[in-house]
Amino acid sequence: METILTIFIIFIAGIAGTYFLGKLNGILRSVIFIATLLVTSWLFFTAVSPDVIIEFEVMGIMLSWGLTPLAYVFAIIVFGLSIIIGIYAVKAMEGQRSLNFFFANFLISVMAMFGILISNDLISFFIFWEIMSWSSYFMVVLNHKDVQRSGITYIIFCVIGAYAMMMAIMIIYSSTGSVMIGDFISNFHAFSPDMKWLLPILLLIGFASKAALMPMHVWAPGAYSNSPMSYTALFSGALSKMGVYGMVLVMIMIVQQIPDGYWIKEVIAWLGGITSAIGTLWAIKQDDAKRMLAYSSVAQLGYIIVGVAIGTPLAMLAGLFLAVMHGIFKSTLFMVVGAIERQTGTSNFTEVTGLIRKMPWTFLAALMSIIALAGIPPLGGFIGKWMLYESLMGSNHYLLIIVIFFSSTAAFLYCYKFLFGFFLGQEEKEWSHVKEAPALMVVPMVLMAIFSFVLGVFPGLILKPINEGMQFLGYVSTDNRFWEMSMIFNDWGNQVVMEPIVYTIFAIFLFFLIFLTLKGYKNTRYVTTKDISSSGEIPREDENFTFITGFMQPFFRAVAPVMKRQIDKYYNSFGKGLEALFDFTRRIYNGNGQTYALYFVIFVILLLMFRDSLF
Amino acid sequence: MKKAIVIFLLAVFGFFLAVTFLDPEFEIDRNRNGVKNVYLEKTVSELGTANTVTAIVVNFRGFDTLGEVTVLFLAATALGSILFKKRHHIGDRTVLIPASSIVSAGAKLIFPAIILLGAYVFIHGHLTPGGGFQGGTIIATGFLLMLIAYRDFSISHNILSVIESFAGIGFVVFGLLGFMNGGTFLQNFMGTGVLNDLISGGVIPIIYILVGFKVAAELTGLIYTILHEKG
Amino acid sequence: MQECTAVRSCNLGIKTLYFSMDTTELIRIGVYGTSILLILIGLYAVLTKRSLIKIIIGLSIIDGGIHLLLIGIGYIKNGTAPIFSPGSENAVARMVDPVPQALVLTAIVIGFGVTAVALSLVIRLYRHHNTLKIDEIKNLKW
Amino acid sequence: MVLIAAALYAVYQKDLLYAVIATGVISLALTGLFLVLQAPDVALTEAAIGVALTTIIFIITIRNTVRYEDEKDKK
Amino acid sequence: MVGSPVLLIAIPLLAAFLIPLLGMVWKESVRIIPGLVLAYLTFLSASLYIEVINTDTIVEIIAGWRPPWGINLVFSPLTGFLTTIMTFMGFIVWLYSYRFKRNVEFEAAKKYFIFLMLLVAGSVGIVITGDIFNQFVFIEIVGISAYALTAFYTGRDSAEAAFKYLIMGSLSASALLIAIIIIYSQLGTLNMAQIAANIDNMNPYYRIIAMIFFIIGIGVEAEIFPLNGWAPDAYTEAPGPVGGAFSGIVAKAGIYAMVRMMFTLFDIEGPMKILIVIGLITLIVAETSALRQEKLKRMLAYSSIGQMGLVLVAFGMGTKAGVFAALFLMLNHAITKPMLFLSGSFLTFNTTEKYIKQITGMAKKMPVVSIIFVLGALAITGFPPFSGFWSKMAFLSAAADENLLFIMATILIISIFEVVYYFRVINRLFFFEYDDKISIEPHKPGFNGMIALFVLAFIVLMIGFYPSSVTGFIDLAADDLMNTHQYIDKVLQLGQTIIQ
Repeated sequence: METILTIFIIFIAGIAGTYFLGKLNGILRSVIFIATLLVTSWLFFTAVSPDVIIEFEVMGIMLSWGLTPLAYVFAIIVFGLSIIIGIYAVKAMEGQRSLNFFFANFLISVMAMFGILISNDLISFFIFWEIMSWSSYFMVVLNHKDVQRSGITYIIFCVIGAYAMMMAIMIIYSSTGSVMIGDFISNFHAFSPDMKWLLPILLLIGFASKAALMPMHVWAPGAYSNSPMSYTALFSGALSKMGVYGMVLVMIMIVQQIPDGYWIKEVIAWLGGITSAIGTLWAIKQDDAKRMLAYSSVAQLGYIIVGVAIGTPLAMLAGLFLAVMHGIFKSTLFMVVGAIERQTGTSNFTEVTGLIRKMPWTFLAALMSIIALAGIPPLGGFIGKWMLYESLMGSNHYLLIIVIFFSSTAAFLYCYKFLFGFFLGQEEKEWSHVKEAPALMVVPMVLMAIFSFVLGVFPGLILKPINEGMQFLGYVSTDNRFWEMSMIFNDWGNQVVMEPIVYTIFAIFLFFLIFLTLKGYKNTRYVTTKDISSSGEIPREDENFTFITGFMQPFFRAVAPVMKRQIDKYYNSFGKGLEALFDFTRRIYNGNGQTYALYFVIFVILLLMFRDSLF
Repeated sequence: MKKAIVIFLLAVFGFFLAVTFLDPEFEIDRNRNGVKNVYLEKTVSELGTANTVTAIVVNFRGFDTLGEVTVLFLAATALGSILFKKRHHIGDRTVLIPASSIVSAGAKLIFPAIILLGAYVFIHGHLTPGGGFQGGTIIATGFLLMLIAYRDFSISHNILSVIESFAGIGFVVFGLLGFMNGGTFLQNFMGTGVLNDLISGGVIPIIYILVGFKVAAELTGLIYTILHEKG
Repeated sequence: MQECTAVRSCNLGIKTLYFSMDTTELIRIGVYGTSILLILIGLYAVLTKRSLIKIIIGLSIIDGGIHLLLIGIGYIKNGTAPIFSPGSENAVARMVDPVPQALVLTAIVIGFGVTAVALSLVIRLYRHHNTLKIDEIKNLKW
Repeated sequence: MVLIAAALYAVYQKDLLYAVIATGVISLALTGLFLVLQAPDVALTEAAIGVALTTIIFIITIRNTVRYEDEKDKK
Repeated sequence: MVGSPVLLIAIPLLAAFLIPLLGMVWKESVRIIPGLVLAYLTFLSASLYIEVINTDTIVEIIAGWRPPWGINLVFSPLTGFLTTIMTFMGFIVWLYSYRFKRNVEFEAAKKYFIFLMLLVAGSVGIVITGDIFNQFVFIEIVGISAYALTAFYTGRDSAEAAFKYLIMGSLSASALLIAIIIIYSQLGTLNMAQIAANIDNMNPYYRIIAMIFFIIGIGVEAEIFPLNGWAPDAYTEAPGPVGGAFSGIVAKAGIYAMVRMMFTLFDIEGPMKILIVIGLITLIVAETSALRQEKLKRMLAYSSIGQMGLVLVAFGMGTKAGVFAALFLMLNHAITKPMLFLSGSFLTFNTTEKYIKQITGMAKKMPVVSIIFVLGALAITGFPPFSGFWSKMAFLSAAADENLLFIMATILIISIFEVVYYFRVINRLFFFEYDDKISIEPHKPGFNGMIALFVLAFIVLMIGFYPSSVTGFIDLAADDLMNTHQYIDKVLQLGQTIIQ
């Protein structure tokens, strides 16, 4: 029995068990759910070897499943995240509606992602892609919130991407007779020139719609913020990486072969840069943590796509590394927001303040992930961004550097906003009852935070599989001497030498923290923001002391022209126009039977008229 | 305005129809290789039937006739189902003005004659013009006359449906009998007597008589239903 | 108004009449022209009349026209009815085509069934809408 | 050409009863025409069904519904 | 030889004539007998189909006259395939409506089941007959039973819908008769095979005219664009299961008649522009008008029309792959759309106008039915791993083989609309709160109906997960349709061998 098939069977059994046995008993459901995830990932990491290939035939089309080194990198993300988020979700989701459906659907998504990663042919790739689409769609609308708008938007973009992909796949199949990705890559030079342009563009549309690239990112905020947080962690962490995976394949394998195809690369890179800039701006503007994180992940995916699109070895390394890191810290942040929402009942940080004492561990996780996100050494985000800048500089994309740099510095703003809004600041009376989240939720978050720290310190852990994946993509092997690629390692000589510095930074940080707490315990008087007896005046509403409301208005006045162009406005007006048009066209069917008879005669006469051209 | 458009369209349509049908090229080689000659020959030689149309209707294209009888049956049933009211009471026929005594007396006289004529027509369907349909409709007109003349003249639906069901079943059963004996559905499995004999033509007269009964019953029931319908 | 269509097709008939002068042609053109005119008149009624009963009348007129057309197909020059009488077994050549007659038999009965159903529907509609205007019975649309 | 006249009358007559009777006339003329065209069976059928039954059910329907095509024609 | 194709027609008629008699003595029989008959038909046609696939096409001749003269029934892989689907769907519909809500009145139930049975029988007749006039008769049978079924409920506007249907139906019957007249006057025969054999020495002008009238005559049953004004009304007003029967059985018969006419009768080689154009227009108009519907059944009706257009486009490609895709689409649609209609009429039960907003949050009350509805929606919008995906894939690959990129793009864009309106309904069904102000009173779905739904859902899942279970049959059927000369030879040369 092949291991891959075993994994699938376990998944399907787990889905069925979770759904049906879950109706009997909640504990049983959780146990089956966790067990399925654990067993499958254990099997995957132990027993799946890249050289095993399963082949079978459906409707006369050969399908084949097997694991490639590149897919291995993403599979690490998928399985690692899904286990930890799963443990988190068991606790976080309790008390929500339709839990059986939630957990079963969670497993379906994980299975679909696994299927995408192991499929060597386009048909099964597409099938798993679509399964992923509808399962994630059901998650998006699961909360009964804003269903008809954000849900329909999401499914429209999923379907647009999927159909573009399907059209490309069918053209490939009918012209080469095989749906193997390998055959497609090797036969690509045989296509006609216009096909050489059409096919990659169709495929890229398909992947970009999942990776929330610039013109197709409008679904992301609604979808990310409306689905349950414990799924959004997976959604933004792992599921969007599938789009990145596909884009890596297309950009490296296909676009290389197009004569002057570097235009596509440039366009995609620029789209990525613009996406990151706009995502950051909108993220700063948000007052709801979910939407802020949603926009922020749009921006981060923009970085990753830039790295992938540039395509130099260093850029690819940076892109993949950022992909992993983003998976880790962004899912941590979503989990944090989920915990806060569960404890306080809202995720709006103009209302929630000063949770640092109420939820210290959550604060710790949030702090680490924010640091990683903002790209401050020693955490992982720093290395990734550094390599990205360096690769951009190496390939003379100076304008692009400016855009990226602008957005990543602007990212500090919302990082600060996030931290300050939730944790720091004065404590309000209304949040005095808030407790720390239960351990089952805290442990995964802290675990993830530690991961992002570790990966920052020992990037070699994750760089090894990335390196193998890049060799699979055809880059030269650097046999684990990454410092030859990036000067960051050069300066420190070797990433092992990096550790003491990291330790010192960490120690100083800890000491500072302890110092603050000790000092704080001595003489601090906690007052609400409304009461400032220190000075003798009563504040008006507009000078609320939590500095979140009206946060940096001048900045927005500066960037206002950029923010005004909001792309989904155009989409909305387009859709409305279409619907009005169809409302007009369907009046052909006015209820009058005589008119139908008239159509009859007109049709006869038309056929008789144009008989020569039609037959 | 609308009329003008319609007239114009119809003019075009009629033009096409005219160039199609009024063209002397139209009916050329039909008489060369057609099935009708075969029908005409076989009718006498093998079926021993005088009336070719009957032969065709009942035997050559008997399947059509079966379907057609079914269509009538469906129409009668559909009438009942469409004019279906929750409380389905037989209203007295205020629909029609009460007939004068002349009409009623005349009807009493003519009715048997009409019935006889119809019976004759469909019994001799295979020899002389006419047959099941014609005879059945004639009988139905007879009943119609009585229905109009006498407001209290009523036929029970059950009898009608029994007759028509039996006739239909008989038709299909004869077809299946042919299926058993001759190997094909509606096969003419009886000996065909001499031409122009009343007992000739094998199953054709029998089937045609059944068709006659069925048609008569169906049409009568149909008229009965729609006549008892109050607006 | 249909006269214009009538004139049109009759002109055509006459035109065709010129290059083949024959009684058969005359009969053919008479029969075909009449049936085509019937079809057109019926279509006109169906398309323009507002009363449902008029529309059904139009349908039955179309049916009549088509039956006439079908019979006219089968007719051959001074043929006899396809019924054998004793001693006329050899008259096959002069017999008109029996097949269209059989078809017309079927078609007439079917047409009658359809007409009956249509009329019962009219009664239902009148009961339901209390009118027979087809353009006032438009509850179902779009 | 009785046919055409009857047909036109049937289409143009506002009083549905007359129109129906006109259709009966059409069927009658058709019967004659069928006889001329050597189709006695069809003629019989047309006579029975077209002339008698169809007309009768039309008339019954008219009695059940309205007699005039348009209310304003009611004299 | 398990039986003979003629039994497929004879038995239902016999039963139809028998039911009034038995109804007098045993009232329940009017419900039992049609079910038995339909089950028997399913069994018979399935076994015949197996036999045909294993041995050879059965040409059943009637009244002992060889095909050019008598009427013959052709039971080939293609017709057997369609016949099996139709009879099976008929049985499912009977199973669903075995106890439907007018069963208190005996008369109505009797007539309903007679109509249903004859509807199936007529559709089967349209498919398996080998004679154009006989096809006309069967079309009339289907038509009259369809009018009666449409006008079944006296309460609603059903009579209006039935009247529109009747106008279009009788006009199309006239057109069909004109086509038959032309063909008979030119070739002097009514047998399909002989027409197909002699079609070449027919004057091309008459050939085209006859083809046009055929297209119009059959197009009303096949719901092609300008002629399908009746369809949404009829689907909406007919009882729920009947809507399923229309889309699952009658429309298929119409499509079959049309393609048999195009492929075999007028032996056309290569792509048929007319079918592609008509199909595309039908698809676009229907799907775009479905996008804005407020009534559930009306939306389903438009969607069904759109699918018919898609099938026509697939046939119009004229290649083997195209025919394969078209038959696959027909199969999927024949199974999925009745599923949607049946579950939809469970969801909107006892409401005269079936607004979509009336099923808001119904999933809480009727979970199983809602899940089956969603299954059908996902299947018909072509989401893997359900049945619709494979047929859509087959269609697209066939189009790509012909290099019809424009058509591919159009159809994909149109199916985006399809996805949108189906998912709107799914959202309303599942992801809205149930409030009793707008939502209707849920009721307990009947046992038999649930069985029917489960069977359909099982088939959808089976095709979805293991498409090879049906593709073999479809492949044979496509071969059979493509191979015209084989058809002619089968019918005619069998005629010479028979001694009469």
